[in-house]
Amino acid sequence: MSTDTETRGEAGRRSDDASASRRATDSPAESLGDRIGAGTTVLAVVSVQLVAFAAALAVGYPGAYAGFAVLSAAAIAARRNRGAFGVLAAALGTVLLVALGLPLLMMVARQDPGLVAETAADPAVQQALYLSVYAPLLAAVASVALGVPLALVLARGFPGQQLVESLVDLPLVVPHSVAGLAILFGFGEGGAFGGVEFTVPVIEFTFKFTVLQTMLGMVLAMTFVSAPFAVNAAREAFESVPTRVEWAARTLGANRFETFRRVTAPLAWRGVLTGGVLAWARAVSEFGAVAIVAYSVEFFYLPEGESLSAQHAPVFIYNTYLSSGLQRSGAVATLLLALSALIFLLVRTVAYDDGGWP
Amino acid sequence: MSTDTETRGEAGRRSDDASASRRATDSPAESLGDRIGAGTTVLAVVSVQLVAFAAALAVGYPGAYAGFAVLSAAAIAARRNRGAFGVLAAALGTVLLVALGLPLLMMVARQDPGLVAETAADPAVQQALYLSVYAPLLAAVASVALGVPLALVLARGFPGQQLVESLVDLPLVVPHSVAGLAILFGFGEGGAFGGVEFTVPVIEFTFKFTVLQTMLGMVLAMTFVSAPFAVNAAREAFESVPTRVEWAARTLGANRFETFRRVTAPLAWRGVLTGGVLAWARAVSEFGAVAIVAYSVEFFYLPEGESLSAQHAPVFIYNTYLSSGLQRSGAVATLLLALSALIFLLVRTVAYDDGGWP
Amino acid sequence: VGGESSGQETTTDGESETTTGIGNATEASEDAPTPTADSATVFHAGSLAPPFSAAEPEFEEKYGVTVNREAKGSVASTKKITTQGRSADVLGVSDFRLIRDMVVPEYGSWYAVFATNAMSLQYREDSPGADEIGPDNWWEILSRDGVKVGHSDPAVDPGGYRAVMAVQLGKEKLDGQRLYDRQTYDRIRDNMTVPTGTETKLEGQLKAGKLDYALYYRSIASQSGLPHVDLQPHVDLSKLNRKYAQHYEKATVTAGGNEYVGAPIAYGITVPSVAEAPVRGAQWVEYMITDPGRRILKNKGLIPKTPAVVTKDGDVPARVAKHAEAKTSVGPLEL
Amino acid sequence: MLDIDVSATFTAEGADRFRVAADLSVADGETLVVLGPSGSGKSLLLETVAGFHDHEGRVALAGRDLTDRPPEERGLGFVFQDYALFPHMSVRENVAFGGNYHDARDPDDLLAEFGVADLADRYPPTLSGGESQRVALARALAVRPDAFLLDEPLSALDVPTRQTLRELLADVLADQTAMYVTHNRTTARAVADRVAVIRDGEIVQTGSPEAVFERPDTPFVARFTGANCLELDGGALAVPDGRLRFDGAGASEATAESATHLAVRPEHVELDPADPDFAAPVERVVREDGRNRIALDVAGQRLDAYADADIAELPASGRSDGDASAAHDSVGVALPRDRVTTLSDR
Amino acid sequence: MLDIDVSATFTAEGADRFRVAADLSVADGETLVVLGPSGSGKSLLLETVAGFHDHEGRVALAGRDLTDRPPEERGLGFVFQDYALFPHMSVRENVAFGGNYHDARDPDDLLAEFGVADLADRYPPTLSGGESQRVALARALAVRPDAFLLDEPLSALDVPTRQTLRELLADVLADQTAMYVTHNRTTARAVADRVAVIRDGEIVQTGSPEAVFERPDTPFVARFTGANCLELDGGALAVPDGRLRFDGAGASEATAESATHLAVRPEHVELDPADPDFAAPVERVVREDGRNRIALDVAGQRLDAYADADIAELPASGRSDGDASAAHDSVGVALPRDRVTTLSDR
Ligand SMILES: Nc1ncnc2c1ncn2[C@@H]1O[C@H](COP(=O)(O)OP(=O)(O)OP(=O)(O)O)[C@@H](O)[C@H]1O
Ligand SMILES: Nc1ncnc2c1ncn2[C@@H]1O[C@H](COP(=O)(O)OP(=O)(O)OP(=O)(O)O)[C@@H](O)[C@H]1O
Ligand SMILES: [Mg+2]
Ligand SMILES: [Mg+2]
Repeated sequence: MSTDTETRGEAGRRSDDASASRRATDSPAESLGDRIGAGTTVLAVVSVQLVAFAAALAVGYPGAYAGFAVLSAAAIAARRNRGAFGVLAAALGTVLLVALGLPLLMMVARQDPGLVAETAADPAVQQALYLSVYAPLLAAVASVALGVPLALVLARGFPGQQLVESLVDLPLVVPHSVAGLAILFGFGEGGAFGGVEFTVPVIEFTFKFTVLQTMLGMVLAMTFVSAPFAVNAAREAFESVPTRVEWAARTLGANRFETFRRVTAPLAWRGVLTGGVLAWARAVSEFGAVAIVAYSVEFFYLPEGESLSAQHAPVFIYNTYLSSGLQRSGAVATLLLALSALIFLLVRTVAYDDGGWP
Repeated sequence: MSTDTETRGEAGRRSDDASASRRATDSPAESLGDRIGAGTTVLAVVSVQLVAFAAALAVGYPGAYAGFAVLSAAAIAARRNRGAFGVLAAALGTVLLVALGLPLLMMVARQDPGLVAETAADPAVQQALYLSVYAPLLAAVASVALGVPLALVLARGFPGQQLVESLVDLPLVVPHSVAGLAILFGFGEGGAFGGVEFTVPVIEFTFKFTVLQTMLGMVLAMTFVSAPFAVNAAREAFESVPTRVEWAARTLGANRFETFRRVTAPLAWRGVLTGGVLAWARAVSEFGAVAIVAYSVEFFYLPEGESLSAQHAPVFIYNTYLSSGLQRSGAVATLLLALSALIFLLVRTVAYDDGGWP
Repeated sequence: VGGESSGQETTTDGESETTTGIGNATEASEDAPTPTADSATVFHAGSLAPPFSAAEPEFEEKYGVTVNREAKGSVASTKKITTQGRSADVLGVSDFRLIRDMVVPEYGSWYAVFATNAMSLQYREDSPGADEIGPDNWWEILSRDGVKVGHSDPAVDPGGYRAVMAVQLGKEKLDGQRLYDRQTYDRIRDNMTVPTGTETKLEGQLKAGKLDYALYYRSIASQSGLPHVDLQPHVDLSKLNRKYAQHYEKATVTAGGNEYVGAPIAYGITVPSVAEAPVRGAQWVEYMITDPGRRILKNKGLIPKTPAVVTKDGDVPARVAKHAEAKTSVGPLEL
Repeated sequence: MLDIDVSATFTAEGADRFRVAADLSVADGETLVVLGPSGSGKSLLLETVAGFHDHEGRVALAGRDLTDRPPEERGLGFVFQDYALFPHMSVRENVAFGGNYHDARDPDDLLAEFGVADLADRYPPTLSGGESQRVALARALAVRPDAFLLDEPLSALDVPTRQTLRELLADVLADQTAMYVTHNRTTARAVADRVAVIRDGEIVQTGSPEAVFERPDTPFVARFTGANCLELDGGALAVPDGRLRFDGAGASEATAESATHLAVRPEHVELDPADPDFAAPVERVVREDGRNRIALDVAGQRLDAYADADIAELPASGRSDGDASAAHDSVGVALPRDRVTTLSDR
Repeated sequence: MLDIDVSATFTAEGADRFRVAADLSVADGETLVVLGPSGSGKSLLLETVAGFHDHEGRVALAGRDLTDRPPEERGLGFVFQDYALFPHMSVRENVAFGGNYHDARDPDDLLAEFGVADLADRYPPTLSGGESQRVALARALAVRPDAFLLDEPLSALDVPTRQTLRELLADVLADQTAMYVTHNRTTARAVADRVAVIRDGEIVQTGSPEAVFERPDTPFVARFTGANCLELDGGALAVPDGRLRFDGAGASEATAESATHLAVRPEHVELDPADPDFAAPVERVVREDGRNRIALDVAGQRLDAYADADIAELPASGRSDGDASAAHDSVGVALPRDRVTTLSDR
């Protein structure tokens, strides 16, 4: 017999930090329910939804599917005993899910699987996709590596903090093409560092700071548009680490850095990772700034073990659209979507599940 | 005599929720220090930085300013007794700040104040800026209104949640122009709801669901690209509300909805607001999707009290760039930046400072 | 050669021997110092993307060079060079006047007019009136209530003002004939909307059902897989001769603070003076104005100008000059 | 009458499954004290009764089945162990919260009653533990629930405040149905009509305070309620100078043969009596409020007793200086037969 | 020797500024118990000494000035009131944490000593309050700090565990310098070498446990340490049948004229003596561990006393049924002059 259950409480009630409590909720109702049963239910629900969508598409009323999705979400919430409010929340939430998912779903449904497969086999497409995972990764790493210290400083608080926070958020509103120009003028030939050369003495390696059409420029442009997400997420994560727990580390002999390394960082890493993923995703989608700063770049393509030149996927898709039309560019976009969805799922399931600490 | 101080602890040590603790840190060191003193210090630091930047620009080495900024941040951290680790964090954080701020600063510095003033007086510019505050606001409101229920459902947890979370994040990686097309195909004439008409019986008002060139389409496109930020931020906020506090409300007679209204929502609202601001900012910057779905739209322009047609600022800026060149488009971009910075500062200082609850 | 040179039919000219006196020394000295340039950058208009992308592999094969193409609107592509400080080895735009007015003399000294295009009307099988439409009644269908005809933004895209011009020209008399009257014109104008900045997005909007008809270049229309109506030379801006040029001049469009006067569509191409591999650039231009290029242009719905026309002044590379005639005007258009 | 017959299982990574099961009923107006070591499942039990966890079985109040009702319709007032105050509301707003859903008492009256009237405009994050606890109590009382669930409502209070509140609470609970979780035996005895002892999620003994404290069923209950619990060897207690038998002692239910332990509360152990059972060395003397707790060493087992005598008058030289230095002088001990319970270790 | 002379101010919205000031020193090997009501600033004081808050003045340990040192270099072991365990580390890892920076004790030994060896692989979020507290203690002890700061280290424990740990801790602290915050008087007396009473952020009395408990300086200290504190009227106590004078009573420092209160511990109040000072009605009888606390009504003021007698043997009819029903029978009372302290309310 089940009562009014707030699953969240079951496993997370003792957690003294938000993230611990959050994770604990990942196995809701499983305490009493059957883990395998939950998996089957998920599969069943997903299949039913897909079938319903296919049916709606087939009869030509994809809009009808939206209604179905909302109703079924409400029904599931009702079955899971979430009360009227829970049912309403599920229904409204599904409206948004539909608004976000339906366009993508319909786009994917429109694709010709043969063409998608053929496109996937095209080395140029593979290179673009590779670059579009790789360069955003560099940007995300840069955002996190530099954003974490900034987030830490912001989480600690200082006078005039609002100014800095607003500055951090400013790149968010900069139109993408303006962002590209700003970077070009800011760091390009005439701007700061433009053409500055560093020479590493021993190996006689000279590094010239050029942004135009270089990997450096692409990563810089991506970092510019995506770093605010990394900083904001990391700041929230650091703020939710309980002060007293950090203090405890200090009294046990850990200095600031050690406390950060062994306590603050491990407690905040999920938030930081979320920020990194957001930054990565934002960088993947960037077209305007990248198209201006680094329309195509030379980079080292691991699968072939050589340097070659390719375009960031959004740019590549745009070009494909111009030269080969909607069908083919849609296929590339579908591949990009699928790849990203896979990466999201991987990050969410593998990386967030570190066992032990609940 | 001051010791090794962790300002965060002073005011926030008793907070049982993360956001309370966060806000409490907004007045760091003020418990012992002088509030007025802090304000003066902020002003002094800002002025010094601006003078240094102007000097660096004047001698033609804007890059030198970056070095100055990093060094001065480190020096301030050292003076505030943050230890070696604090100094390092401040220095690294400033590197990112420079990377984000320098391009914008240089862009602004490049502008001719006269032209900016003249541009600001142009009604077309005013209309574009108005639209670019207003439409993103609608999109942010939609994202929050629908995203909050979804976030709530996600925060409570359910089997298969990773799938839904990945779906929510997916729009983040969709290249902007692909996003525009996806919306056209998803909600356009041939897609779901395309051309569906609702008629409100009594007032005989017929609403036709059209997305191309309409405010509805613009808001839909903006919502598509920005809702994930609102959902993610709101989810984190809801997850950080302590379960037991919600339970307490239930035992006092509040049902699920009342508990949400009086406890969960007030405790999470800062996170939700942050999400709304992020979503707003993201919508302001959107060019690709808007340019396809709603290149120019008819909307009610309050200052003149009439309906007129205008373009979203990024589109307007790009067009100005093409038709009138860099100078003039730069002036519009500067105005957009200034307006956004103002809005950010307002939100951060006014809205986040609600007195009472520390 | 004066401004009065004859207006030829675009496709029938056979003289390709006109080589103006540009020293062979130039050619030699240009070729020699950059034998190692193994890549070339091409900025070009969106409507040149299909032919240029088709040409790219063959060209790369032939010259052993990597071509990086950057497609963007014509104006945007030009501005990359003039305001963003970018360098490209080739710049190809859908209106040579962009090069004439913005690139010369600061960023280049010459250009070639190498192709024309025509305006055409694309639609979906299920567009209203799609089953009736043809070259002789398209205006009647476009003037019906509730038909949505899209074109790109005249303020920022040549394709945009050309679409408006095409519709304007229908009401103008040529040889005493006009296609439709002023009322029809007004009704068509009312049905016309600007759903995008550059023409490249129109096709998607049409396919998504948000437009019933789209007015853009035949080169795009013929590649898209959707049906289209080829408009008559009366309105399609394709005829690069005096008679039609004078007719086309009757159309004027004011947009974005500029006034555009009707003229035949004439694609321009150049090797900017900021090119890093000017020889590669010249090779590309040469390729596009010689047979292999012309064949590709034709395949992709463009109309190659044979021979291409180059400016009389400027450092026209020899390998280009030898395949083109040097003039100071094409038809009525001043070079 | 609050009828409870529930069982629930809790899982967390890194922990074994924890199971709580209880079959209890609390009569109208009765206060049932749930006593148990930390980690025994007291909080989980209360939360289950309040409707926050999935469970099997049923919960009924005054014949009304609550099992399928949401927490807000159960009419149970809950004071949480960690207070769970609303951090965004002032203290007064916290107490007034339930007023929107119930006919409630005046917040200011209540706050005054609990001695925190001056905190009415403060916000919970700056309250100290004891202040918070009083506000939490006032908040739960404000809505006049049908029954109370109190999870250590006095744990964070300083002693004088706790004494005051304990009495206040005893008055309030006098005719209220309540479950009251505590580890504090003094509080338990002050407020309990009945006591249930919980161990590892299971109720091991219920009964009147007298019964549980004086006649524990098991060595665990004996030890937990603060009685001395000494192992027997073949039914006899090894003492320094021999063995003592307790055949038929006290209210023992264990026969002499099966008895493995004996229990006797420290306050019943007689020191220096006229007729001692044996003499044992003093191990340690701890000064408690107004008296001394004397730890004796009975053939290797520890036996606690109270001595009222002032420190100076102690038979042994042990002093309450917090020092571990033991005082090894012996003292005579008597274990009154009617106070001793023999137990068998199940 | 831990020398402390600090003052610090704390502000929060909605609250008044709170100021903590203390001038104390703790001798080597001495345990200073800081006693005070909840919200009096005990935790803030400890945190200030540990170096977590800006302050004026100085802190020195064994002559070493700590004022400008960061917390990790102060050599002070801290047990936090809310445990502050590392939620992402197992219990064993928590205890082993300090081992990276100090020559530390074996975590498993320590856990065994604190009776939580079986939790070694669990993670803190699933521990109960008492379990957490033991782990926190073990963690602080592991690094063998030069001095200890203990903030209510036993508050969440059940009584048997607390008793065990209190003794363990008394042993550990026997020759350690420590500041020990508690509200628990029993614990205070068990571990204290010296006691400091704090009120509203200020130290109001320090002294040996005897001095503070038996000879409080102020009515506040008297009340807080659990003594009866009765108001005097012109130097005399109003009793049911007249007025009592206490000229030169006990160790009073207040002259008869200036005295406004008298203090006497409940355990020193004699009930039913041969020679009673007066008779007073019994208000309430509360059963505490092994004895009864009797509340008497002395002309409107409350006087507590202990009666060892079993419930049935009480002179009054009050029974420990947790009921508020008062027992109005009178009982004779004597206030031994040498146990009474007269105070003046400053
Ligand atoms: N989510 C969970 N999964 C598994 N075990 C849990 C969970 N939450 C708590 N526990 C365990 O359940 C047991 C009972 O916890 P509970 O909070 O009910 O104890 P308690 O009796 O209230 O203790 P205390 O007196 O210390 O508050 C503890 O041992 C705890 O470790
Ligand atoms: N940031 C703050 N600003 C203002 N006052 C505060 C702040 N933090 C705590 N206080 C107040 O300071 C006082 C002392 O708090 P502290 O935590 O030191 O009390 P305590 O003696 O440890 O109490 P307890 O025994 O309940 O733990 C309390 O009244 C509290 O309300
Ligand atoms: Mg508990
Ligand atoms: Mg405290």
